[in-house]
Amino acid sequence: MSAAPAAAVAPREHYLNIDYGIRSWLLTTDHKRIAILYMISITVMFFIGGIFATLIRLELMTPAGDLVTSDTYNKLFTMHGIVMVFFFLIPSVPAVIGNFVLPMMVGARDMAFPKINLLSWYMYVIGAVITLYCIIIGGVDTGWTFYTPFSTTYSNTYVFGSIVGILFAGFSSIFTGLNFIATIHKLRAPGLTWRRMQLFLWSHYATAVIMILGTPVVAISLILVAVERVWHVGIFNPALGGDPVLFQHLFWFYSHPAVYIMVLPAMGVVSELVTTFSRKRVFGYEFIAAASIAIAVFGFLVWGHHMFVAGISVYSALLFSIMSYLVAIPSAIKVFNWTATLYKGAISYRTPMLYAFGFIGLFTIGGLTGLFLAALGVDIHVTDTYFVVAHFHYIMVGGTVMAYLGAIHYWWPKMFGRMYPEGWAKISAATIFVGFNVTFFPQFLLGYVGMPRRYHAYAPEFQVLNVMSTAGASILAVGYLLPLIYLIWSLRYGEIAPANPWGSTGLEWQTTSPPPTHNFEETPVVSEEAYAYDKHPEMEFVA
Amino acid sequence: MLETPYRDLDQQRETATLGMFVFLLTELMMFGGLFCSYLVYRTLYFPAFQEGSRHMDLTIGAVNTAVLICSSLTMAFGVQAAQKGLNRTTVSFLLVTMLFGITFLVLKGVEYHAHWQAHEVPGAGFLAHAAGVDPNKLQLFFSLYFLMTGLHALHMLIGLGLVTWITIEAYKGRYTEAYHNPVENVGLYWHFVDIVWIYLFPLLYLISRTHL
Amino acid sequence: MAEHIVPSKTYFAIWATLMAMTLITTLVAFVDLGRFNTVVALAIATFKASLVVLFFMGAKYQSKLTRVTIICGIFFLGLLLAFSIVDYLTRLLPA
Amino acid sequence: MWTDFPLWPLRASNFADKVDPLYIFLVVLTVFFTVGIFLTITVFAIKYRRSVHPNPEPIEGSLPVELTWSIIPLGIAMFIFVWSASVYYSYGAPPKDSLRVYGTAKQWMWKFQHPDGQREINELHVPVGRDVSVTLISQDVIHSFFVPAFRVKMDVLPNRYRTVWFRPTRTGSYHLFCAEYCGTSHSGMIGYVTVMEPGDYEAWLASGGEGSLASSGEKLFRHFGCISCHRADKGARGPDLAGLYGREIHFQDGTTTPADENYIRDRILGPRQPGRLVAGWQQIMPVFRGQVNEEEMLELIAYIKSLQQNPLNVNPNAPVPDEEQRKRNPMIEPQVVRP
Repeated sequence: MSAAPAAAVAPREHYLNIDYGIRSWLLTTDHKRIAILYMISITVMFFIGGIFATLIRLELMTPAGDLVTSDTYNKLFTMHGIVMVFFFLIPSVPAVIGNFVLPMMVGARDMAFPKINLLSWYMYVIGAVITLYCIIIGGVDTGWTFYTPFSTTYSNTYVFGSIVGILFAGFSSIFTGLNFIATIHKLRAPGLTWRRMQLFLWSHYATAVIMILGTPVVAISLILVAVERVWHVGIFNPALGGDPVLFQHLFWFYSHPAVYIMVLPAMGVVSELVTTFSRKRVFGYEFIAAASIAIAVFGFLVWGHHMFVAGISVYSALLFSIMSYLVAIPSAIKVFNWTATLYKGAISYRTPMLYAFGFIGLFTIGGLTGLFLAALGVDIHVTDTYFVVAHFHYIMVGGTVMAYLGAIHYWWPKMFGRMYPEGWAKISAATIFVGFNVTFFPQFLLGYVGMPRRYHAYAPEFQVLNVMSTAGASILAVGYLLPLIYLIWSLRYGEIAPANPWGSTGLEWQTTSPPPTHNFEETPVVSEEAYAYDKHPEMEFVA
Repeated sequence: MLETPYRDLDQQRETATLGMFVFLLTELMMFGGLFCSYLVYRTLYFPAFQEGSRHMDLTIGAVNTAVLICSSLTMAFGVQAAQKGLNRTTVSFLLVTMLFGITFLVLKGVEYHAHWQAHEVPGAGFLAHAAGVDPNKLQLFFSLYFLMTGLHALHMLIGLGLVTWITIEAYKGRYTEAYHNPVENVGLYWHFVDIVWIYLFPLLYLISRTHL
Repeated sequence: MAEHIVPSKTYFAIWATLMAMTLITTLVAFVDLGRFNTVVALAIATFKASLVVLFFMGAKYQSKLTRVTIICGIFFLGLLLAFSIVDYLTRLLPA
Repeated sequence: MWTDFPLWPLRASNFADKVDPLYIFLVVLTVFFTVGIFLTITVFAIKYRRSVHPNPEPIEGSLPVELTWSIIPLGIAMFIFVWSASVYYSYGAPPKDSLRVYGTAKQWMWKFQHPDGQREINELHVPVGRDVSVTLISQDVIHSFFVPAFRVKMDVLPNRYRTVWFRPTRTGSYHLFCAEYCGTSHSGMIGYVTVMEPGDYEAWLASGGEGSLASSGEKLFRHFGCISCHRADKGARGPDLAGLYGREIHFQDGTTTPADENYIRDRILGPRQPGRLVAGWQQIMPVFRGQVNEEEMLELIAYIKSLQQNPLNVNPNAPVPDEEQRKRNPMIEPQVVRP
């Protein structure tokens, strides 16, 4: 270590140190700062949702509902669902990772509408504050699905407030999607044709399409619930000739595609991780890109598979079932292509890659168990049981959260210019993988044996599996706390990161770490397709 | 007026237009949820919907349709003037547009008031009835009527707010041949709200005027 | 790239057509056409809406991207309506 | 030990034999693909790890490979779809001669009524080996009738009757759960379905009951004054209901509908739309919404159905409702009742 005089080297100016003070953050229009704001807010919401999950698992350790009352339990799972779905999973990858890297990946100086981007974050925060306020003053107990007529007529909790909170979150999601579409269409760097775009962009484009087209429908259906609840003017009340099943149609028109809002961006992340850490072109670029779009479109045609026993007609059930099988194919294609990308690569086991492996494996299980639920005959037995709970946690936690954590580790050096501690990160990745499977695998078994979901007390024969699940949840909790600690630690004590520690060909890495406010010193020009590692042997691992 | 992310004004304008159209898609889908509910209940309870439609004030409905079409015309001229950079002309056309918009809302208010007096507002005070029609299903029609036209009226109010804003900006002379995105985008929004009404009118007022 | 400025004559022509169509649709409602009343009313509404989109909103002069966007919206709205109503129409059929 | 810690639900109905093989097939398929993917990833990750295979080979993809792994999964998916649809189909309409049980669900209990009069709460007794169909309606929110051992689940809606059927194949007592979240005591809305030998079932049937459903319905039929119009004689102002159930009803506008439970319930609760009156009759029947609860409705329907078997069940000499009854019921002066 040579003792270079500190004053001689002026610190390089980048987006983090260009300005200080709370105003410079709260009034920023820099997509990177907004991404950091989002990261902080969704982390808070994630741990709040996590506390609810912990309480749920603790309650379910014994068959008798003896830890909390049944009303409290109902509020716990409702608020766990609302917080995790609307305030963590939907904004997770898009609003944090997408916001941060998407403009850099297209070679732009910022999002197309920077002010709307900031507005999106404020919408999110207002929604989150309203929802948290409702939780504090008494909570809501309708389940995150708000099924009528329970939500409109029978529940005595803060349904209206929660709906208002979710509406704000919905607008935040619409604004994010709007920005993604406009940015990808209009702000691509010279030479960056559609076929040269990184797959992360393709998947975020598909996500944005769903956000734009789906979110308004759930907004109006929740508004209808709120109106019916407050003014008793409504269209779902069966006593007035309304059909409660219509609400389910409108709700799932968004809420099934919402699953793809959660998992498509995660798929985009995995495409980046797999190529970077096997230093190889992706296998079947066009197929993965097309699969993203196919999932977005077909995803809108399968909502009825949530309603096979709810009273829809046999013909419509058949239609939705066959559509659900069709949407499974593009997901399968993606999994096969990622696996094939590893073939004859040069694979290194850095933490983000471990998360990508975890994602592929767990998403495979989650996707295949989806086939059980799309199968009309089997769905009758397993729907509304723990089988469903296990299935969607494999997709959302095993899929989305794994990919989100992988993305955080992967782009951490770019975001903050510091490396995370590799050893700790690997330990926590392994802990999360193990804890996750111990938590949720037993729930598949519970579901087929017949334990219904949303049960506060249950038959004693279900106890063994529930205790296993709770034990797994405690491992999982440790796994989630570790990154929180070491990532914060690394902000100050982490190794200084080079501009491109992974030797990635991604456009977002071709600038300094952390990037300057306008991302690139000069507008990049793209002259080759994505993931051309064979043309760039000079791009080596530095970290 | 060139914002950070853009290379030039053309790129900025094209992006703004795209953004507005994409935003209008979300509006379309939002109304779509209501149109879907309407379609379902109309299919299930067609006679009640026929009866409900006969409770509508056709004159006001038709006049309002004409008023909105006129407002779209003046809005189109306002945008045209802005494209030429004629701020004064823009202001005049926008003012006329607002006048039409307010006329629409006033007439709508008159209609709502008449429904209120006839006890046709859903809720505990709903008393509308007709021979052989389940009052509950009639009430369902009126619920949808108030929800759809109410959401539309809300959009009209937002539209009026936006027009007020661009009128003030145009009055200050902010728009040029090169930069007038806000006028164009507010125009698009205004026309979209007009289109919604173009569908609401036949769906709510014209279901059947001929026979019982 | 300069944008297309639509001539005033076009606007007046569109306006006149829209007004005429409003009158026609109102009058047709009083003629008993059975279930074709609905068909005619919606056809006229769609014609009017198309005129507004194409000329007042300028979709005719906009880029291909804008037109794709509009078609995309109509397509997905159609999916929502179609897949929902399929359920209700087939509930009445024998299983 | 396995009774305390089951990994497989009991198999106690005809559907278990249909659902379980499909389920097992899906499990095998899932294990096959999951193990396949895990193994492939592991093998690749070890074989091509950077330390032994530092120079990646540029492979862009291969159309034949892509087509293979698109078409084969598609084929498998379609195979599952057809199989599962055929299983779903068997859940459809209940067999004609099935034993009929009626039930109402409400926060937070199940009430069942047997045609012969037994009423039970959170318990359902059925004979082994016979087709049983349960017609259900909810008095408040959406519930769901779920018997894991029977592989049977159906949402119970507040606005229409839905019927689920099964053929118990094993005697014993099985869990009945509410599977659609319905509020505070959702997890307490549970009970047992007891499957008995036919002999025991007959004995159980004979043991209790307060008169058959139809006879309770008949009392209601008189109580609400239905009898004063729906009679077989010439002066009747409404159609005779004997043989109504199951018949095609012809409306004035030429359409028809089968007179099932939902039709009868809708007819009692509210007036028909114009043109959809039964051909030959006036719209004079009052609206009974809010006056008949769901259990009474089931009794009324059971009575109307019983007229099927014995059209002479209506006693023409029965006393016509007295003045006080007329006052209590809006029957006599037809009018539209508003909520």
